[in-house]
Amino acid sequence: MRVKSRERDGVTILDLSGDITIGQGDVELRKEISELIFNEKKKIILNLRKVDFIDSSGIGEIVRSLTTIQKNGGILKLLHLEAKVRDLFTITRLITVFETFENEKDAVDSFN
Amino acid sequence: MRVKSRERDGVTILDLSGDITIGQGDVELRKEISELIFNEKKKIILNLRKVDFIDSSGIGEIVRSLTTIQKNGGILKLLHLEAKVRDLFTITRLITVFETFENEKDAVDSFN
Amino acid sequence: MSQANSSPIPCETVETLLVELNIPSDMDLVNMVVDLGTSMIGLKGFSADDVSALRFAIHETMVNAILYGNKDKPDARVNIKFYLKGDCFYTDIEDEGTGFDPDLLADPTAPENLLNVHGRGIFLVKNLTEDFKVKKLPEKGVRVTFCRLKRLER
Amino acid sequence: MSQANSSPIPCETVETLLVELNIPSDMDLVNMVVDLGTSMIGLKGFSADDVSALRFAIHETMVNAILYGNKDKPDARVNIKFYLKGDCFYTDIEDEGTGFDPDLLADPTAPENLLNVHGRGIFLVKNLTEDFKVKKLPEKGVRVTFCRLKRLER
Ligand SMILES: Nc1ncnc2c1ncn2[C@@H]1O[C@H](COP(=O)(O)OP(=O)(O)O)[C@@H](O)[C@H]1O
Ligand SMILES: Nc1ncnc2c1ncn2[C@@H]1O[C@H](COP(=O)(O)OP(=O)(O)O)[C@@H](O)[C@H]1O
Repeated sequence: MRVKSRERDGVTILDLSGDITIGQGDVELRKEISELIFNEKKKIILNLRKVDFIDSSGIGEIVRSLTTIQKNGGILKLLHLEAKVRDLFTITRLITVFETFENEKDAVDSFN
Repeated sequence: MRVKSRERDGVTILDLSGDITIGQGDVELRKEISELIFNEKKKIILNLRKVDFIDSSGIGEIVRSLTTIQKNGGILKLLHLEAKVRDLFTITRLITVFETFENEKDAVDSFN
Repeated sequence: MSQANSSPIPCETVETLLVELNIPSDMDLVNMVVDLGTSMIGLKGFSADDVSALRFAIHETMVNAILYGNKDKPDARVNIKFYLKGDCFYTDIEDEGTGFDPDLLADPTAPENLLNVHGRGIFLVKNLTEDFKVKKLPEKGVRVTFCRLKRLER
Repeated sequence: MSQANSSPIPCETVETLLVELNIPSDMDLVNMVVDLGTSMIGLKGFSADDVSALRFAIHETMVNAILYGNKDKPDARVNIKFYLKGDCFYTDIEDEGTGFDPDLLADPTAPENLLNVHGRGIFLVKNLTEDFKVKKLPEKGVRVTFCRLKRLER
Protein backbone atom coordinates (compact mmCIF):
# COMPACT_ATOMS: atom_id res chain seq x y z
CA MET A 1 0.00 0.00 0.00
CA ARG A 2 1.07 3.57 -0.62
CA VAL A 3 -0.24 6.60 1.30
CA LYS A 4 -0.12 10.18 0.09
CA SER A 5 -1.18 12.86 2.55
CA ARG A 6 -2.50 16.24 1.44
CA GLU A 7 -4.54 19.14 2.86
CA ARG A 8 -7.67 20.74 1.43
CA ASP A 9 -9.50 23.55 3.25
CA GLY A 10 -8.13 22.46 6.61
CA VAL A 11 -9.00 18.79 6.05
CA THR A 12 -6.29 16.12 5.79
CA ILE A 13 -6.89 13.67 2.96
CA LEU A 14 -4.97 10.37 2.87
CA ASP A 15 -4.97 8.90 -0.63
CA LEU A 16 -4.48 5.16 -0.16
CA SER A 17 -3.55 2.95 -3.08
CA GLY A 18 -2.72 -0.70 -3.70
CA ASP A 19 -3.63 -3.51 -1.30
CA ILE A 20 -4.50 -3.04 2.38
CA THR A 21 -3.87 -6.49 3.77
CA ILE A 22 -2.31 -8.23 6.72
CA GLY A 23 1.35 -7.25 6.97
CA GLN A 24 1.26 -4.90 4.01
CA GLY A 25 -0.79 -1.82 4.45
CA ASP A 26 -2.30 -2.28 7.88
CA VAL A 27 0.94 -1.30 9.64
CA GLU A 28 1.60 1.69 7.36
CA LEU A 29 -1.92 2.98 7.90
CA ARG A 30 -1.55 2.75 11.68
CA LYS A 31 1.72 4.73 11.53
CA GLU A 32 0.19 7.37 9.31
CA ILE A 33 -2.78 7.87 11.64
CA SER A 34 -0.48 8.14 14.71
CA GLU A 35 1.44 10.83 12.95
CA LEU A 36 -1.68 12.84 12.13
CA ILE A 37 -2.80 12.61 15.75
CA PHE A 38 0.66 13.66 16.93
CA ASN A 39 0.39 16.68 14.63
CA GLU A 40 -3.05 17.47 16.06
CA LYS A 41 -4.93 16.92 12.82
CA LYS A 42 -8.63 16.49 13.66
CA LYS A 43 -10.41 16.40 10.29
CA ILE A 44 -9.34 13.35 8.32
CA ILE A 45 -10.56 11.68 5.14
CA LEU A 46 -9.40 8.28 3.88
CA ASN A 47 -9.66 8.22 0.11
CA LEU A 48 -10.02 4.57 -0.91
CA ARG A 49 -10.44 5.17 -4.66
CA LYS A 50 -7.18 3.44 -5.63
CA VAL A 51 -7.42 0.55 -3.19
CA ASP A 52 -7.40 -2.64 -5.27
CA PHE A 53 -7.91 -5.21 -2.54
CA ILE A 54 -8.67 -5.02 1.15
CA ASP A 55 -8.82 -7.98 3.53
CA SER A 56 -10.35 -8.33 7.00
CA SER A 57 -7.14 -7.03 8.61
CA GLY A 58 -7.28 -3.96 6.39
CA ILE A 59 -10.91 -3.40 7.33
CA GLY A 60 -10.00 -3.86 10.99
CA GLU A 61 -7.26 -1.29 10.63
CA ILE A 62 -9.70 1.26 9.21
CA VAL A 63 -11.97 0.60 12.21
CA ARG A 64 -8.98 1.10 14.49
CA SER A 65 -8.23 4.39 12.70
CA LEU A 66 -11.77 5.55 13.41
CA THR A 67 -11.71 4.75 17.11
CA THR A 68 -8.18 6.15 17.61
CA ILE A 69 -9.07 9.40 15.88
CA GLN A 70 -12.35 9.73 17.79
CA LYS A 71 -10.59 9.06 21.12
CA ASN A 72 -8.32 11.99 20.28
CA GLY A 73 -11.19 14.32 19.50
CA GLY A 74 -10.97 14.00 15.72
CA ILE A 75 -13.34 12.92 12.98
CA LEU A 76 -12.71 10.32 10.23
CA LYS A 77 -14.73 10.05 7.04
CA LEU A 78 -14.36 7.74 4.03
CA LEU A 79 -14.24 8.74 0.38
CA HIS A 80 -14.75 6.67 -2.79
CA LEU A 81 -15.67 3.19 -1.59
CA GLU A 82 -15.57 1.26 -4.82
CA ALA A 83 -18.29 -1.42 -5.26
CA LYS A 84 -16.36 -4.41 -3.87
CA VAL A 85 -15.09 -2.51 -0.84
CA ARG A 86 -18.57 -1.10 -0.21
CA ASP A 87 -19.98 -4.66 -0.24
CA LEU A 88 -17.56 -5.66 2.53
CA PHE A 89 -18.55 -2.63 4.61
CA THR A 90 -22.22 -3.39 4.00
CA ILE A 91 -22.04 -7.07 4.96
CA THR A 92 -20.16 -6.23 8.16
CA ARG A 93 -22.56 -3.32 8.85
CA LEU A 94 -19.58 -1.01 9.17
CA ILE A 95 -21.34 1.18 6.66
CA THR A 96 -23.51 2.25 9.62
CA VAL A 97 -20.58 3.60 11.63
CA PHE A 98 -18.72 5.46 8.90
CA GLU A 99 -19.75 8.59 7.09
CA THR A 100 -18.96 7.91 3.42
CA PHE A 101 -18.81 10.15 0.34
CA GLU A 102 -18.51 9.67 -3.37
CA ASN A 103 -17.39 13.23 -4.06
CA GLU A 104 -14.33 14.84 -2.54
CA LYS A 105 -15.73 18.38 -2.33
CA ASP A 106 -18.82 17.15 -0.50
CA ALA A 107 -16.63 15.22 1.93
CA VAL A 108 -14.44 18.24 2.65
CA ASP A 109 -17.40 20.63 2.94
CA SER A 110 -19.14 18.29 5.39
CA PHE A 111 -16.53 19.18 8.01
CA ASN A 112 -17.49 22.89 7.98
CA MET B 1 2.06 -11.80 -29.79
CA ARG B 2 1.40 -8.68 -31.81
CA VAL B 3 2.93 -7.91 -35.22
CA LYS B 4 3.23 -4.47 -36.76
CA SER B 5 4.46 -4.30 -40.35
CA ARG B 6 6.17 -1.21 -41.79
CA GLU B 7 8.43 -0.28 -44.72
CA ARG B 8 11.77 1.54 -44.63
CA ASP B 9 13.82 2.17 -47.79
CA GLY B 10 12.22 -0.78 -49.59
CA VAL B 11 12.71 -3.15 -46.65
CA THR B 12 9.76 -4.65 -44.73
CA ILE B 13 10.22 -4.57 -40.97
CA LEU B 14 7.98 -6.71 -38.76
CA ASP B 15 7.96 -5.41 -35.20
CA LEU B 16 7.08 -8.40 -33.02
CA SER B 17 6.03 -7.91 -29.41
CA GLY B 18 4.84 -10.07 -26.52
CA ASP B 19 5.39 -13.83 -26.34
CA ILE B 20 6.15 -16.07 -29.30
CA THR B 21 5.13 -19.47 -28.02
CA ILE B 22 3.28 -22.58 -29.06
CA GLY B 23 -0.25 -21.68 -30.05
CA GLN B 24 0.19 -17.99 -29.48
CA GLY B 25 2.55 -16.23 -31.80
CA ASP B 26 3.85 -19.04 -33.94
CA VAL B 27 0.67 -19.20 -36.01
CA GLU B 28 0.40 -15.40 -36.41
CA LEU B 29 4.03 -15.19 -37.54
CA ARG B 30 3.48 -17.89 -40.17
CA LYS B 31 0.44 -16.04 -41.53
CA GLU B 32 2.30 -12.74 -41.64
CA ILE B 33 5.21 -14.27 -43.56
CA SER B 34 2.86 -15.94 -46.09
CA GLU B 35 1.28 -12.59 -46.71
CA LEU B 36 4.62 -10.88 -47.32
CA ILE B 37 5.56 -13.63 -49.78
CA PHE B 38 2.19 -13.32 -51.51
CA ASN B 39 2.86 -9.58 -51.86
CA GLU B 40 6.31 -10.33 -53.32
CA LYS B 41 8.24 -8.71 -50.49
CA LYS B 42 11.84 -9.96 -50.67
CA LYS B 43 13.72 -7.92 -48.06
CA ILE B 44 12.43 -8.69 -44.59
CA ILE B 45 13.59 -7.87 -41.07
CA LEU B 46 12.13 -9.36 -37.89
CA ASN B 47 12.52 -6.85 -35.08
CA LEU B 48 12.57 -8.87 -31.84
CA ARG B 49 13.18 -5.91 -29.47
CA LYS B 50 9.81 -6.19 -27.73
CA VAL B 51 9.63 -9.97 -27.54
CA ASP B 52 9.37 -10.89 -23.85
CA PHE B 53 9.52 -14.65 -24.08
CA ILE B 54 10.16 -17.10 -26.90
CA ASP B 55 9.91 -20.88 -26.62
CA SER B 56 11.25 -23.66 -28.85
CA SER B 57 8.14 -23.48 -31.05
CA GLY B 58 8.68 -19.76 -31.51
CA ILE B 59 12.31 -20.35 -32.42
CA GLY B 60 11.21 -23.09 -34.82
CA GLU B 61 8.77 -20.69 -36.42
CA ILE B 62 11.51 -18.12 -37.02
CA VAL B 63 13.58 -20.86 -38.67
CA ARG B 64 10.57 -21.75 -40.81
CA SER B 65 10.24 -18.07 -41.75
CA LEU B 66 13.87 -18.05 -42.91
CA THR B 67 13.57 -21.15 -45.07
CA THR B 68 10.19 -20.12 -46.55
CA ILE B 69 11.48 -16.67 -47.44
CA GLN B 70 14.69 -18.06 -48.94
CA LYS B 71 12.76 -20.62 -51.00
CA ASN B 72 10.83 -17.70 -52.46
CA GLY B 73 13.95 -15.76 -53.36
CA GLY B 74 13.84 -13.40 -50.38
CA ILE B 75 16.20 -12.56 -47.53
CA LEU B 76 15.39 -12.52 -43.79
CA LYS B 77 17.50 -10.75 -41.19
CA LEU B 78 16.99 -10.35 -37.43
CA LEU B 79 17.12 -7.13 -35.45
CA HIS B 80 17.55 -6.52 -31.70
CA LEU B 81 18.08 -9.96 -30.19
CA GLU B 82 17.90 -9.17 -26.50
CA ALA B 83 20.35 -11.09 -24.25
CA LYS B 84 18.07 -14.00 -23.31
CA VAL B 85 16.87 -14.56 -26.89
CA ARG B 86 20.45 -14.32 -28.15
CA ASP B 87 21.48 -17.02 -25.66
CA LEU B 88 18.88 -19.40 -27.10
CA PHE B 89 20.09 -18.70 -30.65
CA THR B 90 23.69 -19.20 -29.53
CA ILE B 91 23.09 -22.50 -27.74
CA THR B 92 21.17 -23.89 -30.72
CA ARG B 93 23.85 -22.49 -33.13
CA LEU B 94 21.10 -20.72 -35.03
CA ILE B 95 23.18 -17.60 -34.61
CA THR B 96 25.32 -19.03 -37.41
CA VAL B 97 22.47 -19.16 -39.93
CA PHE B 98 20.90 -15.75 -39.26
CA GLU B 99 22.33 -12.36 -40.03
CA THR B 100 21.60 -10.26 -36.90
CA PHE B 101 21.81 -6.53 -36.19
CA GLU B 102 21.61 -4.32 -33.16
CA ASN B 103 20.87 -1.16 -35.12
CA GLU B 104 17.93 -0.73 -37.45
CA LYS B 105 19.68 1.56 -39.94
CA ASP B 106 22.57 -0.88 -40.31
CA ALA B 107 20.09 -3.71 -40.87
CA VAL B 108 18.20 -1.79 -43.54
CA ASP B 109 21.38 -0.56 -45.27
CA SER B 110 22.79 -4.09 -45.40
CA PHE B 111 20.17 -4.99 -48.03
CA ASN B 112 21.53 -2.38 -50.47
CA MET C 1 -26.96 -13.77 8.12
CA SER C 2 -24.81 -16.40 6.46
CA GLN C 3 -25.95 -18.92 3.90
CA ALA C 4 -23.69 -21.61 5.36
CA ASN C 5 -25.32 -24.95 6.14
CA SER C 6 -28.70 -23.62 5.02
CA SER C 7 -30.71 -24.98 2.09
CA PRO C 8 -28.86 -27.46 -0.13
CA ILE C 9 -27.13 -25.71 -2.98
CA PRO C 10 -27.76 -26.94 -6.50
CA CYS C 11 -24.32 -28.25 -7.24
CA GLU C 12 -23.98 -31.69 -5.64
CA THR C 13 -22.90 -33.35 -8.85
CA VAL C 14 -19.74 -34.99 -10.11
CA GLU C 15 -16.52 -33.48 -8.79
CA THR C 16 -13.89 -32.32 -11.29
CA LEU C 17 -10.52 -31.66 -9.70
CA LEU C 18 -8.92 -28.61 -11.25
CA VAL C 19 -5.76 -27.88 -9.32
CA GLU C 20 -4.21 -29.27 -6.17
CA LEU C 21 -1.41 -27.37 -4.50
CA ASN C 22 0.80 -28.00 -1.50
CA ILE C 23 2.90 -25.22 0.00
CA PRO C 24 4.85 -24.35 3.15
CA SER C 25 3.46 -21.80 5.62
CA ASP C 26 4.89 -18.74 3.95
CA MET C 27 2.78 -15.59 3.76
CA ASP C 28 4.69 -14.62 0.61
CA LEU C 29 2.99 -17.52 -1.19
CA VAL C 30 -0.57 -16.52 -0.35
CA ASN C 31 -0.83 -14.21 -3.34
CA MET C 32 0.25 -16.96 -5.71
CA VAL C 33 -2.40 -19.32 -4.45
CA VAL C 34 -5.00 -16.57 -4.72
CA ASP C 35 -3.89 -15.76 -8.26
CA LEU C 36 -3.97 -19.41 -9.26
CA GLY C 37 -7.47 -19.87 -7.85
CA THR C 38 -8.87 -16.70 -9.37
CA SER C 39 -7.31 -17.47 -12.76
CA MET C 40 -8.94 -20.91 -12.66
CA ILE C 41 -12.33 -19.48 -11.83
CA GLY C 42 -11.95 -16.89 -14.59
CA LEU C 43 -11.04 -19.61 -17.09
CA LYS C 44 -14.15 -21.54 -16.09
CA GLY C 45 -16.43 -18.71 -17.15
CA PHE C 46 -17.34 -17.22 -13.77
CA SER C 47 -18.01 -13.48 -13.58
CA ALA C 48 -15.79 -10.72 -12.25
CA ASP C 49 -17.96 -10.59 -9.09
CA ASP C 50 -17.41 -14.30 -8.51
CA VAL C 51 -13.68 -13.86 -9.04
CA SER C 52 -13.46 -11.04 -6.51
CA ALA C 53 -15.55 -12.87 -3.91
CA LEU C 54 -13.28 -15.90 -4.22
CA ARG C 55 -10.17 -13.73 -4.20
CA PHE C 56 -11.28 -12.50 -0.78
CA ALA C 57 -12.33 -15.93 0.50
CA ILE C 58 -9.17 -17.73 -0.62
CA HIS C 59 -6.96 -14.96 0.78
CA GLU C 60 -8.66 -14.95 4.21
CA THR C 61 -8.71 -18.72 4.53
CA MET C 62 -5.07 -19.05 3.46
CA VAL C 63 -3.97 -16.41 5.99
CA ASN C 64 -5.93 -18.19 8.76
CA ALA C 65 -4.48 -21.59 7.78
CA ILE C 66 -0.94 -20.21 8.08
CA LEU C 67 -1.44 -18.05 11.19
CA TYR C 68 -3.96 -19.99 13.29
CA GLY C 69 -3.81 -23.51 11.84
CA ASN C 70 -0.07 -23.82 11.33
CA LYS C 71 0.83 -21.12 13.87
CA ASP C 72 3.28 -19.62 11.39
CA LYS C 73 5.60 -22.66 11.59
CA PRO C 74 7.31 -22.53 8.18
CA ASP C 75 7.61 -26.34 7.93
CA ALA C 76 3.90 -26.94 8.41
CA ARG C 77 2.17 -27.40 5.05
CA VAL C 78 -1.01 -26.06 3.57
CA ASN C 79 -2.81 -28.17 0.98
CA ILE C 80 -5.19 -26.45 -1.40
CA LYS C 81 -7.67 -27.98 -3.84
CA PHE C 82 -9.74 -26.18 -6.42
CA TYR C 83 -12.51 -28.25 -8.00
CA LEU C 84 -15.82 -27.89 -9.76
CA LYS C 85 -19.17 -29.47 -9.00
CA GLY C 86 -21.45 -28.34 -11.77
CA ASP C 87 -21.72 -24.58 -11.48
CA CYS C 88 -20.01 -24.45 -8.09
CA PHE C 89 -16.34 -23.61 -7.77
CA TYR C 90 -15.06 -25.38 -4.63
CA THR C 91 -12.00 -24.60 -2.57
CA ASP C 92 -10.55 -26.88 0.14
CA ILE C 93 -7.77 -25.48 2.31
CA GLU C 94 -6.13 -27.89 4.74
CA ASP C 95 -3.74 -26.96 7.53
CA GLU C 96 -2.01 -29.02 10.25
CA GLY C 97 -3.83 -27.41 13.18
CA THR C 98 -6.59 -28.58 15.48
CA GLY C 99 -9.39 -26.56 13.90
CA PHE C 100 -12.19 -24.46 15.31
CA ASP C 101 -15.94 -24.29 15.41
CA PRO C 102 -17.14 -21.52 13.10
CA ASP C 103 -20.56 -21.52 14.81
CA LEU C 104 -18.97 -20.39 18.06
CA LEU C 105 -17.38 -17.24 16.65
CA ALA C 106 -18.76 -13.94 17.87
CA ASP C 107 -21.03 -12.06 15.47
CA PRO C 108 -18.99 -9.06 14.29
CA THR C 109 -22.18 -7.17 13.42
CA ALA C 110 -23.49 -7.26 17.00
CA PRO C 111 -23.39 -3.71 18.45
CA GLU C 112 -20.82 -4.64 21.10
CA ASN C 113 -18.48 -6.08 18.42
CA LEU C 114 -19.01 -3.60 15.64
CA LEU C 115 -15.89 -1.59 16.45
CA ASN C 116 -13.63 -4.58 17.10
CA VAL C 117 -10.43 -4.68 15.09
CA HIS C 118 -10.61 -8.46 14.56
CA GLY C 119 -13.16 -11.16 13.87
CA ARG C 120 -14.59 -10.34 10.44
CA GLY C 121 -12.65 -12.78 8.24
CA ILE C 122 -14.71 -15.94 8.45
CA PHE C 123 -17.94 -14.00 8.75
CA LEU C 124 -17.22 -12.36 5.39
CA VAL C 125 -16.08 -15.60 3.77
CA LYS C 126 -19.34 -17.26 4.85
CA ASN C 127 -21.31 -14.40 3.36
CA LEU C 128 -19.46 -14.37 0.05
CA THR C 129 -19.60 -18.14 -0.46
CA GLU C 130 -21.88 -21.12 0.00
CA ASP C 131 -21.43 -24.39 1.84
CA PHE C 132 -18.77 -23.17 4.31
CA LYS C 133 -17.52 -26.13 6.38
CA VAL C 134 -14.72 -26.91 8.82
CA LYS C 135 -13.83 -30.60 9.15
CA LYS C 136 -11.24 -32.34 11.31
CA LEU C 137 -9.23 -34.76 9.19
CA PRO C 138 -8.86 -38.40 10.32
CA GLU C 139 -5.06 -38.35 10.56
CA LYS C 140 -4.23 -34.80 11.57
CA GLY C 141 -5.18 -31.33 10.51
CA VAL C 142 -8.26 -29.49 9.43
CA ARG C 143 -10.01 -28.83 6.16
CA VAL C 144 -11.93 -25.62 5.50
CA THR C 145 -14.25 -25.88 2.48
CA PHE C 146 -16.33 -23.31 0.68
CA CYS C 147 -17.77 -22.91 -2.77
CA ARG C 148 -19.10 -20.18 -4.97
CA LEU C 149 -22.15 -20.78 -7.12
CA LYS C 150 -21.99 -19.00 -10.46
CA ARG C 151 -23.87 -15.68 -10.14
CA LEU C 152 -25.29 -13.48 -12.84
CA GLU C 153 -23.22 -10.37 -13.47
CA ARG C 154 -24.84 -7.42 -11.72
CA MET D 1 27.11 -29.92 -25.25
CA SER D 2 24.80 -30.46 -22.30
CA GLN D 3 25.81 -30.62 -18.67
CA ALA D 4 23.29 -33.35 -17.97
CA ASN D 5 24.55 -36.52 -16.31
CA SER D 6 28.09 -35.12 -16.25
CA SER D 7 30.09 -34.39 -13.09
CA PRO D 8 28.07 -34.55 -9.87
CA ILE D 9 26.58 -31.17 -9.03
CA PRO D 10 27.21 -29.70 -5.60
CA CYS D 11 23.68 -29.81 -4.29
CA GLU D 12 22.94 -33.36 -3.15
CA THR D 13 21.81 -32.26 0.28
CA VAL D 14 18.55 -32.31 2.18
CA GLU D 15 15.45 -31.81 0.04
CA THR D 16 13.03 -28.99 0.98
CA LEU D 17 9.71 -29.28 -0.77
CA LEU D 18 8.45 -25.85 -1.78
CA VAL D 19 5.32 -26.33 -3.81
CA GLU D 20 3.52 -29.33 -5.25
CA LEU D 21 0.88 -28.81 -7.86
CA ASN D 22 -1.50 -31.09 -9.73
CA ILE D 23 -3.35 -29.86 -12.80
CA PRO D 24 -5.32 -31.18 -15.78
CA SER D 25 -3.80 -31.14 -19.27
CA ASP D 26 -4.84 -27.65 -20.19
CA MET D 27 -2.42 -25.43 -22.10
CA ASP D 28 -4.10 -22.39 -20.52
CA LEU D 29 -2.64 -23.45 -17.17
CA VAL D 30 0.97 -23.64 -18.33
CA ASN D 31 1.58 -19.96 -17.69
CA MET D 32 0.31 -20.23 -14.12
CA VAL D 33 2.67 -23.08 -13.34
CA VAL D 34 5.54 -21.16 -14.92
CA ASP D 35 4.66 -18.04 -12.91
CA LEU D 36 4.39 -20.02 -9.70
CA GLY D 37 7.78 -21.66 -10.28
CA THR D 38 9.54 -18.46 -11.25
CA SER D 39 8.03 -16.55 -8.31
CA MET D 40 9.30 -19.28 -5.98
CA ILE D 41 12.79 -19.14 -7.43
CA GLY D 42 12.79 -15.34 -7.20
CA LEU D 43 11.71 -15.53 -3.54
CA LYS D 44 14.55 -17.93 -2.85
CA GLY D 45 17.16 -15.38 -3.89
CA PHE D 46 18.08 -16.69 -7.33
CA SER D 47 19.14 -14.17 -9.99
CA ALA D 48 17.14 -12.84 -12.93
CA ASP D 49 19.19 -15.11 -15.23
CA ASP D 50 18.25 -18.13 -13.16
CA VAL D 51 14.60 -17.10 -13.24
CA SER D 52 14.57 -16.74 -17.00
CA ALA D 53 16.37 -20.04 -17.58
CA LEU D 54 13.83 -21.81 -15.39
CA ARG D 55 10.94 -19.95 -17.00
CA PHE D 56 12.04 -21.48 -20.29
CA ALA D 57 12.70 -24.96 -18.85
CA ILE D 58 9.42 -25.19 -16.94
CA HIS D 59 7.43 -23.91 -19.94
CA GLU D 60 9.00 -26.40 -22.38
CA THR D 61 8.66 -29.36 -20.07
CA MET D 62 5.04 -28.52 -19.22
CA VAL D 63 4.13 -28.21 -22.89
CA ASN D 64 5.79 -31.57 -23.63
CA ALA D 65 4.03 -33.25 -20.68
CA ILE D 66 0.65 -32.09 -21.98
CA LEU D 67 1.26 -32.68 -25.70
CA TYR D 68 3.48 -35.77 -25.81
CA GLY D 69 3.04 -37.34 -22.37
CA ASN D 70 -0.70 -36.83 -21.94
CA LYS D 71 -1.43 -36.52 -25.67
CA ASP D 72 -3.62 -33.47 -24.96
CA LYS D 73 -6.24 -35.60 -23.15
CA PRO D 74 -7.79 -33.02 -20.78
CA ASP D 75 -8.45 -35.58 -18.03
CA ALA D 76 -4.84 -36.72 -17.85
CA ARG D 77 -3.06 -34.95 -15.00
CA VAL D 78 0.30 -33.28 -14.69
CA ASN D 79 1.98 -33.23 -11.29
CA ILE D 80 4.61 -30.61 -10.62
CA LYS D 81 7.01 -30.31 -7.69
CA PHE D 82 9.35 -27.46 -6.94
CA TYR D 83 11.96 -28.15 -4.26
CA LEU D 84 15.34 -27.01 -3.09
CA LYS D 85 18.48 -29.02 -2.42
CA GLY D 86 20.98 -26.54 -1.07
CA ASP D 87 21.62 -24.03 -3.83
CA CYS D 88 19.79 -26.08 -6.47
CA PHE D 89 16.21 -25.31 -7.43
CA TYR D 90 14.65 -28.60 -8.57
CA THR D 91 11.60 -29.14 -10.74
CA ASP D 92 9.83 -32.50 -11.23
CA ILE D 93 7.13 -32.68 -13.89
CA GLU D 94 5.16 -35.92 -14.11
CA ASP D 95 2.77 -36.89 -16.86
CA GLU D 96 0.76 -40.07 -17.53
CA GLY D 97 2.61 -41.06 -20.69
CA THR D 98 5.16 -43.76 -21.47
CA GLY D 99 8.19 -41.49 -21.58
CA PHE D 100 11.13 -41.19 -23.91
CA ASP D 101 14.89 -41.53 -23.92
CA PRO D 102 16.43 -38.05 -24.08
CA ASP D 103 19.77 -39.54 -25.17
CA LEU D 104 18.20 -40.79 -28.41
CA LEU D 105 16.98 -37.38 -29.57
CA ALA D 106 18.65 -35.95 -32.66
CA ASP D 107 21.19 -33.19 -32.08
CA PRO D 108 19.51 -30.01 -33.33
CA THR D 109 22.91 -28.35 -33.84
CA ALA D 110 24.07 -30.99 -36.36
CA PRO D 111 24.28 -29.40 -39.83
CA GLU D 112 21.52 -31.62 -41.26
CA ASN D 113 19.15 -30.60 -38.42
CA LEU D 114 20.05 -26.96 -38.05
CA LEU D 115 17.10 -25.75 -40.14
CA ASN D 116 14.53 -28.14 -38.66
CA VAL D 117 11.42 -26.52 -37.25
CA HIS D 118 11.23 -28.92 -34.28
CA GLY D 119 13.51 -30.66 -31.85
CA ARG D 120 15.15 -27.87 -29.85
CA GLY D 121 13.06 -27.96 -26.64
CA ILE D 122 14.76 -30.60 -24.57
CA PHE D 123 18.16 -29.71 -25.97
CA LEU D 124 17.74 -26.17 -24.66
CA VAL D 125 16.34 -27.31 -21.30
CA LYS D 126 19.38 -29.58 -20.84
CA ASN D 127 21.67 -26.68 -21.61
CA LEU D 128 19.97 -24.23 -19.27
CA THR D 129 19.74 -26.63 -16.33
CA GLU D 130 21.68 -29.35 -14.55
CA ASP D 131 20.84 -32.91 -13.71
CA PHE D 132 18.22 -33.45 -16.47
CA LYS D 133 16.61 -36.88 -16.01
CA VAL D 134 13.65 -38.82 -17.38
CA LYS D 135 12.37 -41.63 -15.15
CA LYS D 136 9.54 -44.11 -15.66
CA LEU D 137 7.39 -44.25 -12.55
CA PRO D 138 6.62 -47.60 -10.91
CA GLU D 139 2.81 -47.35 -11.29
CA LYS D 140 2.31 -45.38 -14.47
CA GLY D 141 3.64 -42.23 -16.01
CA VAL D 142 6.95 -40.49 -16.35
CA ARG D 143 8.87 -37.95 -14.33
CA VAL D 144 11.13 -35.36 -15.95
CA THR D 145 13.52 -33.72 -13.47
CA PHE D 146 15.93 -30.84 -13.80
CA CYS D 147 17.51 -28.33 -11.49
CA ARG D 148 19.19 -25.00 -11.69
CA LEU D 149 22.25 -24.28 -9.58
CA LYS D 150 22.38 -20.69 -8.35
CA ARG D 151 24.58 -18.69 -10.75
CA LEU D 152 26.34 -15.43 -10.19
CA GLU D 153 24.63 -12.50 -11.91
CA ARG D 154 26.49 -11.75 -15.12
N1 LIG E 1 -7.51 -22.48 10.13
C1 LIG E 1 -7.82 -22.17 11.41
N2 LIG E 1 -7.37 -22.93 12.43
C2 LIG E 1 -7.67 -22.64 13.71
N3 LIG E 1 -8.41 -21.58 14.08
C3 LIG E 1 -8.89 -20.77 13.12
C4 LIG E 1 -8.62 -21.01 11.75
N4 LIG E 1 -9.25 -20.04 11.03
C5 LIG E 1 -9.85 -19.24 11.93
N5 LIG E 1 -9.64 -19.66 13.18
C6 LIG E 1 -10.17 -19.06 14.42
O1 LIG E 1 -11.27 -18.26 14.09
C7 LIG E 1 -11.10 -16.95 14.60
C8 LIG E 1 -11.77 -15.92 13.70
O2 LIG E 1 -11.09 -15.79 12.48
P1 LIG E 1 -11.44 -14.59 11.53
O3 LIG E 1 -12.91 -14.50 11.38
O4 LIG E 1 -10.62 -14.74 10.29
O5 LIG E 1 -11.00 -13.29 12.33
P2 LIG E 1 -9.58 -12.82 12.86
O6 LIG E 1 -8.54 -13.47 12.03
O7 LIG E 1 -9.63 -11.35 12.68
O8 LIG E 1 -9.53 -13.25 14.30
C9 LIG E 1 -9.60 -16.77 14.69
O9 LIG E 1 -9.26 -15.80 15.65
C10 LIG E 1 -9.16 -18.16 15.09
O10 LIG E 1 -9.28 -18.35 16.46
N1 LIG F 1 6.84 -35.77 -21.66
C1 LIG F 1 7.13 -36.45 -22.80
N2 LIG F 1 6.57 -37.65 -23.03
C2 LIG F 1 6.84 -38.34 -24.16
N3 LIG F 1 7.68 -37.89 -25.11
C3 LIG F 1 8.27 -36.71 -24.95
C4 LIG F 1 8.04 -35.91 -23.79
N4 LIG F 1 8.78 -34.79 -23.90
C5 LIG F 1 9.44 -34.88 -25.07
N5 LIG F 1 9.15 -36.03 -25.71
C6 LIG F 1 9.68 -36.47 -27.01
O1 LIG F 1 10.88 -35.78 -27.26
C7 LIG F 1 10.82 -35.15 -28.54
C8 LIG F 1 11.64 -33.88 -28.55
O2 LIG F 1 10.99 -32.87 -27.77
P1 LIG F 1 11.50 -31.39 -27.91
O3 LIG F 1 12.98 -31.36 -27.77
O4 LIG F 1 10.73 -30.57 -26.91
O5 LIG F 1 11.18 -30.94 -29.37
P2 LIG F 1 9.80 -30.83 -30.15
O6 LIG F 1 8.73 -30.64 -29.11
O7 LIG F 1 10.01 -29.64 -31.00
O8 LIG F 1 9.68 -32.10 -30.91
C9 LIG F 1 9.34 -34.94 -28.81
O9 LIG F 1 9.09 -34.86 -30.17
C10 LIG F 1 8.74 -36.18 -28.17
O10 LIG F 1 8.80 -37.28 -29.04
